[in-house]
Amino acid sequence: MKTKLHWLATVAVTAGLAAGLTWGAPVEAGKADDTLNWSTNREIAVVDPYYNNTRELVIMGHMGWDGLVLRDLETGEIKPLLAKSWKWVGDTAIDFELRDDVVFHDGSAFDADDVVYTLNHVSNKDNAVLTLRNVSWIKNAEKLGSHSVRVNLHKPFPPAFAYLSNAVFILPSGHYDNAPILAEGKPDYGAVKPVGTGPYKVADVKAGEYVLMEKNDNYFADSAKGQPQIGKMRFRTITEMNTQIAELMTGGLDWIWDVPKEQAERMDGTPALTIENAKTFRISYMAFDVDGDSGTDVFTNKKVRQALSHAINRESIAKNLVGPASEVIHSACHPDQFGCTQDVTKYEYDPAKAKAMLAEAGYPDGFEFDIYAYRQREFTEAVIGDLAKIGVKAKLNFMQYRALRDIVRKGETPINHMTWGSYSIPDVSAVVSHFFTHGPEDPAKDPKTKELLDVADNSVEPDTRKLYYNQAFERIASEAYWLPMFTYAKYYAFSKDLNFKASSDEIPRFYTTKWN
Amino acid sequence: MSNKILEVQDLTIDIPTPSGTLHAVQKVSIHVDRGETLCIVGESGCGKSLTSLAIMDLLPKKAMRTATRLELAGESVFEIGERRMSDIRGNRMSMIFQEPMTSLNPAYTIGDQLTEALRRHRKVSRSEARDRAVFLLEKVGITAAASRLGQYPHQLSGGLRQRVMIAMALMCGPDLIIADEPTTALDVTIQAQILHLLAELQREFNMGLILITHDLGVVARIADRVAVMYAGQIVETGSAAQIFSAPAHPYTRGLLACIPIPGKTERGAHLGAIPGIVPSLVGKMSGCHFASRCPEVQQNCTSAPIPQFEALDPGRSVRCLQAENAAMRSAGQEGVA
Amino acid sequence: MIQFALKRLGVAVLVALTVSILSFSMIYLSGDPAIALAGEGASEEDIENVRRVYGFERPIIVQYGDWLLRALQGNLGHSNYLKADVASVVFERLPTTMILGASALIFALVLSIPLGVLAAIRPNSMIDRFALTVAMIGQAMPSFWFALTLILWFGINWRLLPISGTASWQNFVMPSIALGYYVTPAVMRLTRAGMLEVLSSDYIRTARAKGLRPMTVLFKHALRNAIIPVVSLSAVQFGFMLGGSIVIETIFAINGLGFLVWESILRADLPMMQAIVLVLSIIYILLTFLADLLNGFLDPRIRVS
Amino acid sequence: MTDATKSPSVPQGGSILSSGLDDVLEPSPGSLMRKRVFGHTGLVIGGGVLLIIFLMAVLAPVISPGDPYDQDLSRKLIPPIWHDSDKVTWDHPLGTDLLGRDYMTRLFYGARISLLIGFAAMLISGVIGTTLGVLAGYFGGKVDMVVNFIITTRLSMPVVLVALAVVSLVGSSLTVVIWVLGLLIWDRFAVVMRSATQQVRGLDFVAAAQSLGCSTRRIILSEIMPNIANHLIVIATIEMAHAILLEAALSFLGLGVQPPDPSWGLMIAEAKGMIFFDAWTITIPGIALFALVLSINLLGDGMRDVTAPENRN
Repeated sequence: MKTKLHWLATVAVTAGLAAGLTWGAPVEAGKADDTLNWSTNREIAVVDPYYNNTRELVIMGHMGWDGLVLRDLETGEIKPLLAKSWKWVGDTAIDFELRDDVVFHDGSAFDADDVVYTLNHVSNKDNAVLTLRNVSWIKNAEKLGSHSVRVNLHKPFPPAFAYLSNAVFILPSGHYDNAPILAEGKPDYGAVKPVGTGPYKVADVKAGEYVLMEKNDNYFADSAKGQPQIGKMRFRTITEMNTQIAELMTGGLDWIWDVPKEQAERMDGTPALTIENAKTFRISYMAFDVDGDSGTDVFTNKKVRQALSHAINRESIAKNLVGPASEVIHSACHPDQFGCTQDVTKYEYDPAKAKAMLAEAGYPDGFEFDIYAYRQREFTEAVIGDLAKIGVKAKLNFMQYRALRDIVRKGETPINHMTWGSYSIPDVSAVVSHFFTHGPEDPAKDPKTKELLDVADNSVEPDTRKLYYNQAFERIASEAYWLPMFTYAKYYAFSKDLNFKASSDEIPRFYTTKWN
Repeated sequence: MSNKILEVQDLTIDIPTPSGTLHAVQKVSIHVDRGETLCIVGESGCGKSLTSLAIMDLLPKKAMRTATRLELAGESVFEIGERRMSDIRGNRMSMIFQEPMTSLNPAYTIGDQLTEALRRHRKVSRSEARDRAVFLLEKVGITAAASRLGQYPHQLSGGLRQRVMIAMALMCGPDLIIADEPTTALDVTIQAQILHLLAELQREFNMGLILITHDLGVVARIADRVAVMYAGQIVETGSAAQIFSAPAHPYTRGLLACIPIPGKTERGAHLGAIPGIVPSLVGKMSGCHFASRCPEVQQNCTSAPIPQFEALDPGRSVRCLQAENAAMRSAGQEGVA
Repeated sequence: MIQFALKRLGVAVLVALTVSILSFSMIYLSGDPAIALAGEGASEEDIENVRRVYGFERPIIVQYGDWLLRALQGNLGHSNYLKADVASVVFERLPTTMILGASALIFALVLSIPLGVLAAIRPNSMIDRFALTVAMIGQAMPSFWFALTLILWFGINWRLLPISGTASWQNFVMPSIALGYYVTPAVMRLTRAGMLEVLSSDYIRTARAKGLRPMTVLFKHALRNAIIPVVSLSAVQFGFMLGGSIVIETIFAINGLGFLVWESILRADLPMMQAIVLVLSIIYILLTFLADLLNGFLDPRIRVS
Repeated sequence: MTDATKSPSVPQGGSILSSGLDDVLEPSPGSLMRKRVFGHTGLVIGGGVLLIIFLMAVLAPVISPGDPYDQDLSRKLIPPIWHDSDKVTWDHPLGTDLLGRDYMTRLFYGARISLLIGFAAMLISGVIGTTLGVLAGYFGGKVDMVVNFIITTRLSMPVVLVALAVVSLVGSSLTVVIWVLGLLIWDRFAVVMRSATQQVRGLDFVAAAQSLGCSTRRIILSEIMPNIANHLIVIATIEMAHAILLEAALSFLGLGVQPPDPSWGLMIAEAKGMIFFDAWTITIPGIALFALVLSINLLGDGMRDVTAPENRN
């Protein structure tokens, strides 16, 4: 036995030494190594802007690829990027003149064939890009010359440039042709080695663990994105927020976000860190089961919905739990979106009034119901606490997004407390038209609202759209189909070495980031 | 006397228990000569096994051992330290236990377990040790001894295992063997063989043998001398002949009445029993331990500690006031006559 | 022997099959996998498209049969989420999991066996009490709390060890301790109980009567017999640590199988989940089989029967 | 042979002591049991702490300074009174949580839920595991094979994983958590009860009952069960502690008991974010949970020692 223990110890020591030798390479970190380490909780395996629909890939998409145009974050103005200029041809076609001085990471030159190939590939439903709505408005693309293309639309689509600047990245022609074929006979587009024209190129990917990007030294000179500054950017998946914070505090990471308010506030004193609270496009809302599908019919009563709306102290939740950049909203849209208005019926916090209305509606002693949520449990807990004060007992069902969305779509939730990010699209159609045009998540299926939205959605005339959207928002507010709660604010925490500016669309532009 | 292999004087074992000190063995004195067989008899719990473990220094830790003398072949081995003691154990004295089924380690071969003591105590090579093991296995009557070395205990019967245990005890050629009820767990037919074997080997190697047993039949057959223990004390010692022909202690007489001794008990005779239970040995004891069950108990039996009375015959002693009185009386009568 | 192995294999196959049916139906009973795959906030159109492309509209039985048929041909399929061959992902992550599991087990054994032995040699002594305390703390402290406490001291305050990832062997120190510590109490108690029992056995008395040195008695005669149940327990625990270390893998950002299967369940990545569940159950059965073999080596009585 | 020389009970292969001492030390059952129970430090401490926690749970409405659900975001995260901070107040001796709820009150109410989870999950798993184990052990053969298969299948799926999967997908509530844990942790019951039953089944009195023509039901309930009860108690305490800890792990991953009901596991999990900054938020419920699990384990160990004298050391 004694010898066996010795043997074990020897093996352990040898294994340790061997491991030390092979894994001994220290991870580059921080300014000294010219490597920006950033992290989120999501696993990234596919580095492709179309076959991965995570926000991380939108961020990396802007780093590795370029769209035809770029939206200026300050002014909202659309600027040229891969396209030098463009013009509408009628309501359903746009002609683009392309740059002729751009090369892909693999050295091939960029021209009209690449745009035509990319747009025709992604708009074809059979190729199953993950977020179809980003591209489904494109009918096809035609080559007009070596550096000019025409993009045809199915029908007039006002936010076309919002999508073109944010979600339509150009790949080299024939990019997916050599995609490996799966056993099922389908090509695996996600497995193709990423190539783009962007300021950073993908250097190394370990599925689910990290993505390493390196500066593209041949990035075209006068790009609206500017020139890349930092040598390397390493994305790592760290699921646990405490671990992210620990790594940030010890220099293993340079940048994290989504830090809960309390932790962010307490980190604020740390000398090496910058803490920033920034607006996002995500809103929090509660949807009432207006048509009574869930089996609880209390919320078919408008008075009850309004009473609950008065009972919840949204201001307090926004300020105490979310962050200073969060604001209470009153209509079903984000204030920064085109067409959004706060000039609708408002439900100020007034528990006494709420209680009175509840009594009026026939529930002087309150009632019980199930509330469903999936994100930031403490926010929903606060709602439950507020409701308890007017005698309404809400039982929380906290679920994974997938499971919850399924039952929300089936209409089985008396109240669901959800969030919506509008795909960072600065147009109200990305939120209100999604929820109130009789889709499965429409809580009311009100014909009047749909009518108004249909007009707004199909017009290209900004004033017409605004007018009809505003009417729709007023109807949603006065009928209290939804209780819009507040805009999310995100805490960013990053190294003092980093010159970083947060943007409200929740897409950190790392390609503009420099070391201080 | 150089012939004395073992001499123990006033061996006392105290064991602390939650309810008081247990006086498990009290002032036991025994000695064994070379070539002599001493049988310690007594019922279970009388302290005879503890006595043997005390001699081997194998008592559990909380048991406290004291003695005025504990000598092996004239050399005092009393409190010489665990390390030195382990040089003696298995070497100059060895022990055979009651349970052959469980006394061998199931994980190792017979050969391994036989040779390890020899290789521990003597500078011998592996093959020498092996040869000795084969020699002894044959000695204890195991056939195909060489092939047995590779076998595991569970592959052997109880009788064979006890033979292996005996061979194991003999490996280093000890001066003294202590056998603690070596046949109790065996079939009756095998018991006789094993005892016979022990006696034979003892003669052949001229060792001292302490045989602990509660089987008086066994005693009658192989004992040279006998020590009868009761409740932690030796109540009577003497040669086998003396004990069997003229038991002096009422307890010894009771024991003998319980058991048919070949050639001594007449056919059809009534077998007796000793009524009552063994007294608790916890706390302070006074008087004769057997008093509560003794048919001849007198008033003075319970008042004071009973000393060993040695004047009966040479080499004989008894711990009983009545026996002493009787002896006095008979001595007096002889004097008168 | 061969018959024994074949029988074990049969059980393994049956268990794996049962587990795969259970997990497959569980995912289906719990909501639409298309929603998970389409991602948060996906539109109706996206979800429909995903459902069509991935064939989720077919009956469950057909989908399962389809999967099983291909699995039997050695094709574990393609991850819906990671867009990679399932088998290659599993085998890429298996070493990480194995290293973590093995180092955690080694830590647990190195800590608990000596403590258990010492505690058994001197019951109710200081060392026994110490061992008991170690075991009790291991038993009573939620593992995530313990893990975060390790990070706080070794990672942040003292900066002795890297906090997350798998970049170097130092990265495995804290997770191994956090994971292994949880196993320590069981192993220690079993070692202690086994040693106590063995030390009071007749053959130990025999060994001592032979004059063997205390160390020989302890290690050669006692530990070998006391360790037998520990071997079985270690095998089972090792199996658990491979798949059940989700919490530890999450905290230390270690991309192992446990974390992957958990994420796959959340993402309804059926082929991936099925493959891992399959691999885990086979590994578990292999481990118990190995433990039986090792026990047969340690205890000749088992070997013969 | 007669009484005098027949040894009453020489234990087979017992300890060194047992060959000579045990029959001398025969205990008188009643007083000795009392002495053992109160002389066993672990048992007394474990039982005592558990009793305190139990009383805390039962008397929560009486002894709590406030209402466990009464939130006020303006008084969130007040530290406990021993902290050097101007926010501390005797209104909240243990401070307040993230939503401004009184921590002491939640701790008292949390005891109810943690105890309930542990006890109920233990009960469910105990019934399942004991039934399977006893059936397998008693009948052997095919029944044993089937039960063994079920046990192996169950063991080849990691508990935490399955619990997480189920809870995350069907939604978590107190009832779901209890059932899921109960349906998952029966394996130890089954394994131990199986081997214990096998042992008892081989004993003479079972054979005697069988030969008397007792029904199987009767034999299992009145001959076998009483003899494996002490194993049952020990496993029950282990699994109770196990269930409480598993609930904490589920809570860590956001899938334990649902707020606003406080369980200690949930309180620890909710506070985990503050571990680097306000460690007391995790330490207070952590120590409570620690004490609970520890006391259950001590109690189990103690009961094993007391009910099975051969395990004393």
